[in-house]
Amino acid sequence: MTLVGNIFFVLMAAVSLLGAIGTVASRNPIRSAVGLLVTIIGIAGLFLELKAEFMAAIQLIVYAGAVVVLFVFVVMLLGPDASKVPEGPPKGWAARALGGAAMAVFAGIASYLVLDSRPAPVPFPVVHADHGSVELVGRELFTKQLVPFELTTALLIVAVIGAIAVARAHVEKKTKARDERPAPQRFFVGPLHPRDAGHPLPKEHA
Amino acid sequence: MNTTAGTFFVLTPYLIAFVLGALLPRQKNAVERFGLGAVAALAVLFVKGMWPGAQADANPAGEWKNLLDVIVFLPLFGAVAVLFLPRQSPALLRKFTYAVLGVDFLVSLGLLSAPMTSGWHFQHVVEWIPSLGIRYHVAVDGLSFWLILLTTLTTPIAVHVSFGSVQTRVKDLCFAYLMLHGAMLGAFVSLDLFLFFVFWELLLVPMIILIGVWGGVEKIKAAYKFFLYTMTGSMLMLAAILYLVYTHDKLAGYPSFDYLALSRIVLPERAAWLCFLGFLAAFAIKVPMFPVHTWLPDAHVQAPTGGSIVLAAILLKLGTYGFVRFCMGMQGGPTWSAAATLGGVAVFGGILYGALVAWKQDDVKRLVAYSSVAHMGFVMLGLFAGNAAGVQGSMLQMLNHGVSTGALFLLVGVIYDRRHTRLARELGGLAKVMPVYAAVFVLVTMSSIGLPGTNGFVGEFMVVMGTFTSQVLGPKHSVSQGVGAAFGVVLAAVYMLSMVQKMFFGPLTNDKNRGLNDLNRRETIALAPLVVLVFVLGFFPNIFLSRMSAATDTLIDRFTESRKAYAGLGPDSDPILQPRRGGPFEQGYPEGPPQTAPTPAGGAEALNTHAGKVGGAP
Amino acid sequence: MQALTSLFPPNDVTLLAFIVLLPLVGAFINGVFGKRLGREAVTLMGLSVIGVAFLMSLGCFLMLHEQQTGEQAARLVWKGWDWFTLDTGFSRVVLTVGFSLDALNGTMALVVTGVGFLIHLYSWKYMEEDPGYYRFFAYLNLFIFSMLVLIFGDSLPVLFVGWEGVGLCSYLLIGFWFDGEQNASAGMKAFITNRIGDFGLLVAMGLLLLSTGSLDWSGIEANRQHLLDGMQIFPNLGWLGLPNGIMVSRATLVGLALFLGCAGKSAQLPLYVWLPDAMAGPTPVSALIHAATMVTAGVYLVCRLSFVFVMSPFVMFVVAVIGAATALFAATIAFAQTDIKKVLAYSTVSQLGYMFLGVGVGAFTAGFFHVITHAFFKACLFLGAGSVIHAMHARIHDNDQSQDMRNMGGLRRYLPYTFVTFLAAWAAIVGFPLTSGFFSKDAILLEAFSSHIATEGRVITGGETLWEWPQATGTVLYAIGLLTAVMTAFYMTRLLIGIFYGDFRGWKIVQKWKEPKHEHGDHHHEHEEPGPSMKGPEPHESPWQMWVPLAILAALSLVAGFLNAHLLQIHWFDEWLEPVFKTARTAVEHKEVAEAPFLVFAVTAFAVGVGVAYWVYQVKKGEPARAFAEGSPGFYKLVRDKWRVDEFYEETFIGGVDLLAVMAVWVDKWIVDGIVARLTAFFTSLAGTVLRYTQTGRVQAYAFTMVLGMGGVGWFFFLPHAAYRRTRDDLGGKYTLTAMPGASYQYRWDENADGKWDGGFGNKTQVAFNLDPDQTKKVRLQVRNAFGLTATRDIVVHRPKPDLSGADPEALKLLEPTGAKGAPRNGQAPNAPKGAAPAPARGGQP
Amino acid sequence: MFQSLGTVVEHYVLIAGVIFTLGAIGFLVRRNVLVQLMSIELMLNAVNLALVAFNRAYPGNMTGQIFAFFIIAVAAAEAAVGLAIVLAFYRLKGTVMSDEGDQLKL
Repeated sequence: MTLVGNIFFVLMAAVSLLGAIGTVASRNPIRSAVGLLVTIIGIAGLFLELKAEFMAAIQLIVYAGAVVVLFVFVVMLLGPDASKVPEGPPKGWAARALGGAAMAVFAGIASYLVLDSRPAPVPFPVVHADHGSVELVGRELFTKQLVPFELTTALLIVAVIGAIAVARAHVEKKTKARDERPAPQRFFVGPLHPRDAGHPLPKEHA
Repeated sequence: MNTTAGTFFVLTPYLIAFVLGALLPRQKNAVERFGLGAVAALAVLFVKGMWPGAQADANPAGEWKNLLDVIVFLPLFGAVAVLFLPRQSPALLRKFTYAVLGVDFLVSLGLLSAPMTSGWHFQHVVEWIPSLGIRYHVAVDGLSFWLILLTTLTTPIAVHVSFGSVQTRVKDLCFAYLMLHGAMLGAFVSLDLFLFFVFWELLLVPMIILIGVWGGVEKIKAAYKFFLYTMTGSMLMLAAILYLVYTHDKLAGYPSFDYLALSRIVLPERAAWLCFLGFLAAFAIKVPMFPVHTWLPDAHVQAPTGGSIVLAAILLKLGTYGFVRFCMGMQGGPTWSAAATLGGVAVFGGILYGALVAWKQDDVKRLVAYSSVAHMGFVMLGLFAGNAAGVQGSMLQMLNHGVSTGALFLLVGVIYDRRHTRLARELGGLAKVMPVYAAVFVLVTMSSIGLPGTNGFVGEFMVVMGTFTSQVLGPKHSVSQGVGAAFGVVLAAVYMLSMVQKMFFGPLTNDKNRGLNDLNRRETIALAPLVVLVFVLGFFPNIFLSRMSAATDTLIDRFTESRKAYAGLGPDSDPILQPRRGGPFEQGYPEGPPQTAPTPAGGAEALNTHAGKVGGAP
Repeated sequence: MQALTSLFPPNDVTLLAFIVLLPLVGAFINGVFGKRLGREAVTLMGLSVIGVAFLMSLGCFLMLHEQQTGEQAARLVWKGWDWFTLDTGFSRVVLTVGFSLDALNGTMALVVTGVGFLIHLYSWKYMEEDPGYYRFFAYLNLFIFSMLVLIFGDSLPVLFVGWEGVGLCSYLLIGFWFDGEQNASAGMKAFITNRIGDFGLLVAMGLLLLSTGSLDWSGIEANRQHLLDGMQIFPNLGWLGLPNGIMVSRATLVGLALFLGCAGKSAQLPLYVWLPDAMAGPTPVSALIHAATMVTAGVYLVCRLSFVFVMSPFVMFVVAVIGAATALFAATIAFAQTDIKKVLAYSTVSQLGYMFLGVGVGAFTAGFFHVITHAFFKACLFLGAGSVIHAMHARIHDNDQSQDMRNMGGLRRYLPYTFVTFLAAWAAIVGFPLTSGFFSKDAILLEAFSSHIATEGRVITGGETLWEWPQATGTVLYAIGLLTAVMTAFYMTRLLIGIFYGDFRGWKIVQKWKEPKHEHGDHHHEHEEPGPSMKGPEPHESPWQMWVPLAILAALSLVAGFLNAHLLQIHWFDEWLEPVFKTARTAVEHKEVAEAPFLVFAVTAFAVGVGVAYWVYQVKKGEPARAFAEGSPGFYKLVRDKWRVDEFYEETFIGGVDLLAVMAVWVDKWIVDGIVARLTAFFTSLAGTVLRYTQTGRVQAYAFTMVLGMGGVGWFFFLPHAAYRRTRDDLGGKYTLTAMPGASYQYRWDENADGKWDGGFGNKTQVAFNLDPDQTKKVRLQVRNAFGLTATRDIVVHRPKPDLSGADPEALKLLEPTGAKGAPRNGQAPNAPKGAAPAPARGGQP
Repeated sequence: MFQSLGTVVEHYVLIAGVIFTLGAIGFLVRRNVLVQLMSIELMLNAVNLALVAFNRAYPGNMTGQIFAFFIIAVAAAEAAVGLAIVLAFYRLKGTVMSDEGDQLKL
């Protein structure tokens, strides 16, 4: 492995770790989103290092391009009020704190065991030049994994429909309101006064 | 091609009889024609079975291996297809359901081409989940053979009856029946325990739909009770199955869910008992046996007529069938040791207690339900007796119970449709206004109480004789339990005749009963095959027994051998695999660790070779 | 006859099948199509099938007679199809639907079809007005079919088909007029009581199959010596002085069970109660089923299985004693009945008792002869009673009233033919000298006195000797029989006088009869010639279809006795049946007695009974009887109420079962369902109630519990675990211990447990060693993980001694080749070591 | 050892473990539902990294990468639905603090 490779690895690892810390630690959700973006880019870089070009591309396109943007949209849509901390003592803080601590301890034990369980690290073997290429992954996806792949498309469609259905609240009320005051159907009368068109009157006409 | 042609030729007489029976009568509608055709085909079947030497003509070589797949999956696909039919046209839905069930019945007649003299028939094995040793393994032998035919005959009858009385949510009804039908057939033909379990659980769904949607006043409660009881047993059985698979993996080096493989395992005492109890729980609840029988009356009383027919005629048989196949066939040691105790439960808790409780019921349907408990007590007793007479009697009694109790539920449904009550005190003197109904009812009652000449007698008699001469039960218990079972015959007459007395005889006191109509055509058509079967089974049981005997003999051999192996095992020794038996009943044995993933194609293959070449180098 | 014989060789007499089949065809056609066929066709169908069946039976009988020469029993056999096979493990019984005919059932078949045909003929007019005419004939034909199956059946199960079949027909015919609550419940009572008997028969079949391994007549007879095996019927009761329980021979159990069946079918104590109630059915039914044929099936069965019954003297004693007791008991009840059919019913019970008395003492021929003669005269009596009822029905359409003796009297003027035939049958039953009843009854009484079952030289296997009859048995039985004969003569004469003599008392039951005048004793004299409006239609003689059968039966009742008139040295019937009872007769011992005194006693009994009855009812016009009834009203009422036996059964047995059933329902609802369903549900809901407090509803709290679980897993990995797996081979003595793997584990062993480790920590995961039988070895294992923590485990391995005392010979066989240490082992042995098992299994089959 | 940085699977697994732990702690500790969702994304990414790394270490087939691919697809779906739920939650409660959403209790 070349020195450039080492530097790249260290850089990307540091970027993704810092991004992760930023995600978790920022007070402002926008900053968290940016941290997430950084982490994703870092991991994409590590993917490149792992000769997984296709995965790196997907990582950037889907995560950076779609998911993080979606997060930013939602944060913007909700505005700063949403993230305001409500008054009163936070509920369940003990559980949260303990849970965080326990998680950290557990991770420590796990990491130690992972590093210690083998006498020597497992080095990467030399692989074919095609490893992780778009062609190979595509062939794999569309032959052996075709059924799960198609099921994924179904899952995505269902998720989209579900997201729309969940996010689109109070639909009935709106349609009912429209039904109560149907628009007049006069087609050949020329430009209508807003009152006749069924729209609320501007202030100056009232 | 050859096998298809062979199947066709075997089916030809029945088809011709069916067509003639369907076309010759005048001024009949399609449904009646179908019923008549079915009766004609049955008649041919009967004649052919009676003909001396007829069975020798059949050619076992020409079996079509996909026959069972068609029988099982036709209704299941039919159920899915029903979902795409318009809800607004019940006539179309009904016709479609009739067509599917009718074709399924006709196809199942193809089973008759096998003489059932040795081994598995129509066996079909396909790897399903190779890494866990799960295979799609279906086959039929003498134990399941008649139960399949009973199913394909009874479900159409139940559906036919339901279409007469149920007018709401017809689409759901069709769906439920078709799915139930397929699942029951699947459970009967599965020889892979995973597959069996899948079908076993699958049939719960349509059944609780049937009870919970078209049931009586307390339908939800009854559906819950049915579901929870059955589910409890199933879960214990699943645990036992998984333990057996685990043991097989340990002993043979590869996992397998296959019946043939798992039945070779002989477990040491404690594990064997736990496994046996797991299986027993599932089957005893389904049968149902004494302390866990209370779901049955509730389910029957609340279920619609068609649901009751299926429940009594087929679903309960799954419990006894499972006991024969999986407890006696796989758990010989504990089954043998427990037989005397369980036989006592079957006699006192089933036959006698069930009869006593039945006697005091005012709701006729509840009475018939408790009579089922008593009858199934006979079936279980015959199995515990463990000799050929007892087991064959039990198998026959399963058919008998399906026919007689199915017919009884149908008849109770007839009066419920007219009067909307099933309380015997509301009825009385019906023989005056409904003579044909009364005649058929008395006939079926006689078959149910085991009058010689009807079907009930042969089964009961064989069971009682088997019990008297049983070596499994031991000299003391065999005689005492035989006497107890024989006394059940008296009590059966008591409760059944009291019911007939209250319903049909005496003066016609209730004015509401004065204008009742006798059996209509739909009901007559539904009853006709059952009534015919009552006598065919009564006078010519050999038609049925001759196709069972090979399977029951093998089963008893297997039972005895595995009991011996179990007795030779110390209390804390390791489990062992019995030696292979060979012979036709080992056909389709899972020979080795299943093949792992099939060879990848194209680029992946290239990658593999490449990786193989360079993989070793660091 | 030659033609018949050549047409039907004795081993394949299809004619038997036709005899049985014909009534079935008649029943089917009449039952299914009868409504559309019309009365004439139904009559033709019903009568012709039975008539032809009678002719065919006659043909068979003659064939049989031709073939039976001397002592050699002839049999005509027809084998139908294999019904089913009972494979019990030590015997394999193929049950064939087959019929056989020998002297016994050939005679019986003649009676059944002959009397059956006459009664069919009689029913033609008797039932003419009934809307259920076709149904009646269908049932009657079905009954004949069942009865023929019963008597022709070549094995017990085939007999059982007929046995229960006649029970069914009896049920259907008793409840023929089912709109009366009583009729239907009488039918049910009959069926259920019969079923109790059938239970006995079923048990007997089971025991016979267990003991002799066969169920057909010849098989049972061939293997009957196994019936002398003992069987313990009671657990060991040392404290009762019965250390070995109660040991009886199987023959006793089989015989008692069989006799329970016979008692049910033939209305013996204690199961006789259904027969009097069965009189609710139409009178021809009473004549055919409940007098002539079906009720004698029990006697037939005892005769048929006589070789089983005589194996156990105790059973024969029970049969005889119960027969005698029933005869006496039923006769007492008949004294006080006023319903003429009831009188005849109790008389039937009493006569059946006679028959059992006869067969019980080993006089099978005499008992069976009484079956034949009784069929003639009792059928004649019942049909005569039917004729009377028919006549009374012309006046009043009320079943109870038209059967009541108190409404009759003087009918001989209106019903001359009926009177004459009734008189003939009366003569037979009361034992008027030289009539059939005289001969048959006399033979039974004589044998009761002189015969008993021999026991010497016969022991139950196991050493106990057979039970012996008490000394005085013969005398007591004879005395009871004679007393019964006197009583029979008395009540039958009372019946005769009540119906046919004196003045007609039936005027008062017309509708306009004025009640007040009814209350005074002798008022009916003044109404011998009432006004035309009150007179109504007179009783009238029946049409020829009804009196011709009566005449034939009457003639037979008078002359049938000469078939076996010992007094005149005619022994035709004895010789005819001799081959059938040859086996059984060897067990019967006779005393030689002079016949003359018995003849005198018999005639005296007849004369006393008839004379007293004549004096009481004809001379004194019933005055002494009334005086007696008023003198001891309680006793009289008790007798009139049939000793209240029905009420007693109601209170004890039926009430007991009823109570049991009510308890069972309660238990089912509250105990079984309570524990299995409700208690479980209660605990589930209790757990739910408690556990729902842990549901805070916050996502992070749930995540926290998840993390706790992960923490547990982490803790598990943090600690080392010195787990091991042992493979053992107790037979070969090879043991291996394998330490279980873990993340970065290192192991060290101490194989001889001397406290010193065999080496440092390393990767050695397995130790293997051999042990001698009954040797114990201790091994220590220590495991160290990545955190430097260690865990130690002491392992003890013990090789057990081979269990050579084991009860299972199979286990011993498995042990033998590997008894010595290190012996070469068979690879196929089930206990092969684990590693070896899969290889042959995989390679074994292609 | 230094020159072989990034050439053994342990390095990647370690990074993945740290990111996963950070995500888990973030999910447990933070109250803002949006940040919690992002933490879930972090965890998923960590898993992906480990999968791809192992696939690189044992390159017999492409299962690891394919699996990561599916995880990405599922994560996208999860993010869409999750954010929609957040929107609905905000409409209902006027806040995105997760401890306000305890309606499930009792």
